[in-house]
Amino acid sequence: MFGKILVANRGEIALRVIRACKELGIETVAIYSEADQNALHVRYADEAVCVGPAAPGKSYLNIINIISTATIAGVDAIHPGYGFLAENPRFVEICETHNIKFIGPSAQVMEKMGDKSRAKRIMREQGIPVIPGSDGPLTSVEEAEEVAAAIGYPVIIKASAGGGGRGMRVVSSPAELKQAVQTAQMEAEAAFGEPAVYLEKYLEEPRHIEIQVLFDEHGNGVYLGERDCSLQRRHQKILEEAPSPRVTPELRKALGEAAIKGARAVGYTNAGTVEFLVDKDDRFYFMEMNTRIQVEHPVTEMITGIDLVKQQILIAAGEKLPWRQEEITLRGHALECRINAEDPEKNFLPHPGPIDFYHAPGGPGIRVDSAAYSGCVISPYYDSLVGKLIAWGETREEAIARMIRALEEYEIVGIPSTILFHLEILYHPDFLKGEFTTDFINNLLNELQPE
Amino acid sequence: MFGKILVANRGEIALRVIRACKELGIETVAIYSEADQNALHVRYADEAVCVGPAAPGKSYLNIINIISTATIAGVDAIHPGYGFLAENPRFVEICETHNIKFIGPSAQVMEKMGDKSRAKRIMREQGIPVIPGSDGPLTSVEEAEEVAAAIGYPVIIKASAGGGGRGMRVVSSPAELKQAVQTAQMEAEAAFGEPAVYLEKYLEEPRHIEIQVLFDEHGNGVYLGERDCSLQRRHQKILEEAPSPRVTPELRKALGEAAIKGARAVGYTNAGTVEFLVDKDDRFYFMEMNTRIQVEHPVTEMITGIDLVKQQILIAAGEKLPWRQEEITLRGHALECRINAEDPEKNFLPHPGPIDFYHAPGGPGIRVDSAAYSGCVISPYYDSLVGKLIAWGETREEAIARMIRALEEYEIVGIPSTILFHLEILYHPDFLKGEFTTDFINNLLNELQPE
Amino acid sequence: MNIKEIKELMQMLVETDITELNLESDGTKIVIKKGVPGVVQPVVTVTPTASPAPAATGNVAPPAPNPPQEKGGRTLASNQEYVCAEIVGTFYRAPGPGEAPFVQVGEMVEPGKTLCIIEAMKVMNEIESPLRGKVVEVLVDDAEPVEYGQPLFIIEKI
Amino acid sequence: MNIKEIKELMQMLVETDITELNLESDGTKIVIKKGVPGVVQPVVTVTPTASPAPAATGNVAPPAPNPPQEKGGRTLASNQEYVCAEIVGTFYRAPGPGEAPFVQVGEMVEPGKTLCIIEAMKVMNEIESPLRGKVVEVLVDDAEPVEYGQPLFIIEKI
Repeated sequence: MFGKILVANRGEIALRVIRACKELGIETVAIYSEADQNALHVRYADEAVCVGPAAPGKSYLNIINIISTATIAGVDAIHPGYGFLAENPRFVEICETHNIKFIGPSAQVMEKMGDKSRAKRIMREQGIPVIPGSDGPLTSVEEAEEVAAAIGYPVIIKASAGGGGRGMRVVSSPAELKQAVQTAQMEAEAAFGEPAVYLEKYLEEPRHIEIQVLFDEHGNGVYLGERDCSLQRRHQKILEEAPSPRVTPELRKALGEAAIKGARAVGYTNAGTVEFLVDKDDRFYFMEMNTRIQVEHPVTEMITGIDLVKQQILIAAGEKLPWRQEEITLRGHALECRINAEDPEKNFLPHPGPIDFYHAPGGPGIRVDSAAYSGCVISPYYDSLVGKLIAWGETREEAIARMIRALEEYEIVGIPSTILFHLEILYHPDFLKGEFTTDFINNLLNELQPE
Repeated sequence: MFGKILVANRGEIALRVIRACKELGIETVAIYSEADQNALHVRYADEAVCVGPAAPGKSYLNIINIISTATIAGVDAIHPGYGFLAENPRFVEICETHNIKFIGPSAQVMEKMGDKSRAKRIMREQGIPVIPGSDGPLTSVEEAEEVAAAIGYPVIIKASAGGGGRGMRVVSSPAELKQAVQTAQMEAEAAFGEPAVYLEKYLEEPRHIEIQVLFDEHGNGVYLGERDCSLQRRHQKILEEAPSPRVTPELRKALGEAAIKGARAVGYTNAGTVEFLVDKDDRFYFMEMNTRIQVEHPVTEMITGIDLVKQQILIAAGEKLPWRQEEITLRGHALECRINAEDPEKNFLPHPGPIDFYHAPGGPGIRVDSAAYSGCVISPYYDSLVGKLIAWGETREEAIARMIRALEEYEIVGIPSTILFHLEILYHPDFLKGEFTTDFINNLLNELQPE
Repeated sequence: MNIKEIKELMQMLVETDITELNLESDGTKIVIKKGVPGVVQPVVTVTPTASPAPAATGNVAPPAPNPPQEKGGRTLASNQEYVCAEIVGTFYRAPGPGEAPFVQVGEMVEPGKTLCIIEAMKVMNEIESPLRGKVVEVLVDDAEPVEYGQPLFIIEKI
Repeated sequence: MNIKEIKELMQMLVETDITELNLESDGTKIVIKKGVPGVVQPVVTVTPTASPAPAATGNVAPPAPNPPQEKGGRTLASNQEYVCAEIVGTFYRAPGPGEAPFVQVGEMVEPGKTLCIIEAMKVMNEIESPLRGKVVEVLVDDAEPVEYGQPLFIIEKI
């Protein structure tokens, strides 16, 4: 087992990893930027080292300073969290060179899955349905036009290197295509330093269903049910749940087995998420695989009882998975609301600033993953996530009722937040019925528009 | 179902009941004393009515003002929480007279079980082992001497009306007996307005194991496993867990069935707890039955997934229990630490005062039931409970590790608390091994004594 | 100390940032305080109302703590006093429906004079005036519920 | 004490930062308070250390927030400047073991003069003086790790 781990992240996920390490008896080294010297991850780690100024490129993405910190502190492993360096195969290679275990898959596997077009090819070879589209990155606008004509509009343009909604454009007619490709390329270049984009069929009214998998380094893999992440605004997830109210046991099994098969095909290790789109008729299509822990992992933890971050660490340390697939059981229902420092009245404009008073909800079935506290400052340099509010219930109805009362208890004074917007979602009859697709949030925003 | 419930309590348990009501869509009326006008239970309830000055006798025990509030507000039911009026049969009768449903057993059942000597007689008639002792309250010191001589020393004197450690005295030789009886009577009179005391055999190295039961009003009853409450200081519980590390499935079944049999014998309804002492050889003895929700109920909720307070309300509303005994399953392990505003360095002297800064822990497996917040004041008029920290884990080891890291995160600035004392318990090798009895805390305090 | 001197002192409070002056005469006891009153700590203050359900209009704003409710809501003149409810119940100004109120505004009352009835648990509790004075204001409407400590009347000492 | 004297006392409060004055006369009891009353926010401040494990001696006290660590820990004279680490790594005063340090305390340095080496990922990074001046103090011991922004030298501008 590892003696000391460097946590190459900040905010709630850094705290999450530090908590897992403490519970496993592993020492932790936090890194932080000059903007984060009062952050909780700095306070809760055993050691903390400043690795650069506020700008992420010079601190949380500063590979030299991070590796230097890791070697000087004498850590055995690095946990990357999500974002920043979590899906950077070069960073994984450098860790390997320095005899530091990267907690995640190998650089090689990450590279294969990180290239979205290549990942789709691999899945198709395994017989897993993928959404029809261009075979890899587009080489020209003409190619885009041909492919789009062949599969039919609407289509969607996506960044090959990307994720999180950046570099994405939906195109509903040939006339818009050229400009959409060019804009997406520009966005992709700005966001990921890599202009490559690809094109695929845009499914209407789909659900975004993802399967959590765990693979140890001895060839054993399990899936831990699905998460429904259909509630997205501009391709950013805002409310996730597990299990999905529309996934049957049969569909769950089919999705889970497809996810295991695809991941096994590349020799996947550690925690990963296979994302699918599911259409009205329960047909599913592989979308992409995320080779890291995800923001929404707690909903899976709540219904399986399994601590995913601890499992990541145990797997990286060479442990075998302690259960077979049939021993994984789901209990109850869980929801996660992402509470962001954004102003829903101003088109969700991020609103950094000091939190004058902070009080998190508690009581039965409520979990809060947050690095906020009374007097902390939400920094403009990083994402606007203030906290994740997670509610568990014996039934979906109970989980929703608990989430509502917890949102009403949550006190964040000083900056606007998405708390009341989440209540709008939770009170919506279609949400209560479990009848929603990835269009839900857009439709809700239109409904809420003042006359 | 009820439309509106009055919560006849304060602090974390009032909040707990309000949360349950909100999740069931039931309106709530809080009552509060003048000392509690800034309390969270007042803030979170739909309505709140001041019922008297700070002194509990004039506010939270003021039956006239409480019933008057209930009738004016038009509530259907009253939830008493624990303490205050929770085990007062007269209050239950008055509720019944006013057509307000008391959420708990009937006045008649409460009266039977509230009289500890009578309760023991009932259990003995059912063939449930009870600790040998006086047959009902002692009528004279001479009777005490005779009984003690017959059953052998050490013996313990207990208040008939009591609970919570008040009016209790352990006597190890005949010479101490007379004074012990008299002191216990005085304490009992002061604490409960009722000097009656009884005497029983004092078991050495026992475990305090209690069984949670639920009975609906249609004759159905289930037990929800046990809680180990052996960790007590002066008969006050401070750290509870479920399941008990030393209860085997066989013993659990035997205890559970005895609890159900005893409760059924008196026609018990609603939630209740049957307390047993278990000796070194797994022999068990009925001690008493508590006819209310208990402080430590969350550990049972964490391992069963069942919301006990909601079940209390549903049962009082006439619903049937939704499960049979074989459908109750236990998952994982849970601990609860009572965080009190007491100074462990000064013999656990209660230390009321303002909390300048408060920050509760979060993350996986952690639940906090507390009515504290930054800037609140722990009042000298009421008990010193600041919050209950509850940790769940797949295994006992994981639950302990989580509790330790959560205690280390818990920030209560301005008053002393028992947080670090709990860490002393959790790091103790005997606790880790699960080898402890009701003597554990006393022994630990002796170990910690500075030379 | 005469009325003119008191007025001078009051004027000083008005003109300066002094916020409090107590004073006893012959034993000579003085308390003078300065500073912004109540600018202390982010305290969660409370009003007995529920969190608002989200409006369907997209009116989205973070819940903010509310200012504290003051007893009676205002400052009385030094010769005035509140008579407050000592029990929770329903306030009645008259001994029965259609009957004349126990007291009227402007009326002089003696200690022990019944001012109103508070009904609690079907019992009619007569509330008596604790002092001699003039009824300046009745603060609760007939048949309204009152909570413990709620001001019912303002009486001006004579 | 007459009204004039009281007014004089009040005037003192107005003109000074005294915020409270209590006073009793013959038993002579005085309380005088100064300073902004209660305007303090409870901020969690942070030092990069772990929560202490409980001592086995029963040393039981609540964890309290620590005061913030200031960069460099003190205020420099206006003609002095810190040279800080721009990268994380190991600080070396000399080009190699047993060799003379790049600079000594008291030495004059020109902009561009190498002050030390910081080793990061096996690369030796020479850190140069950004200004002309005298080395007043070396703040890090040889072969110690340094973090980003950590002060290494104090240079006095000439």
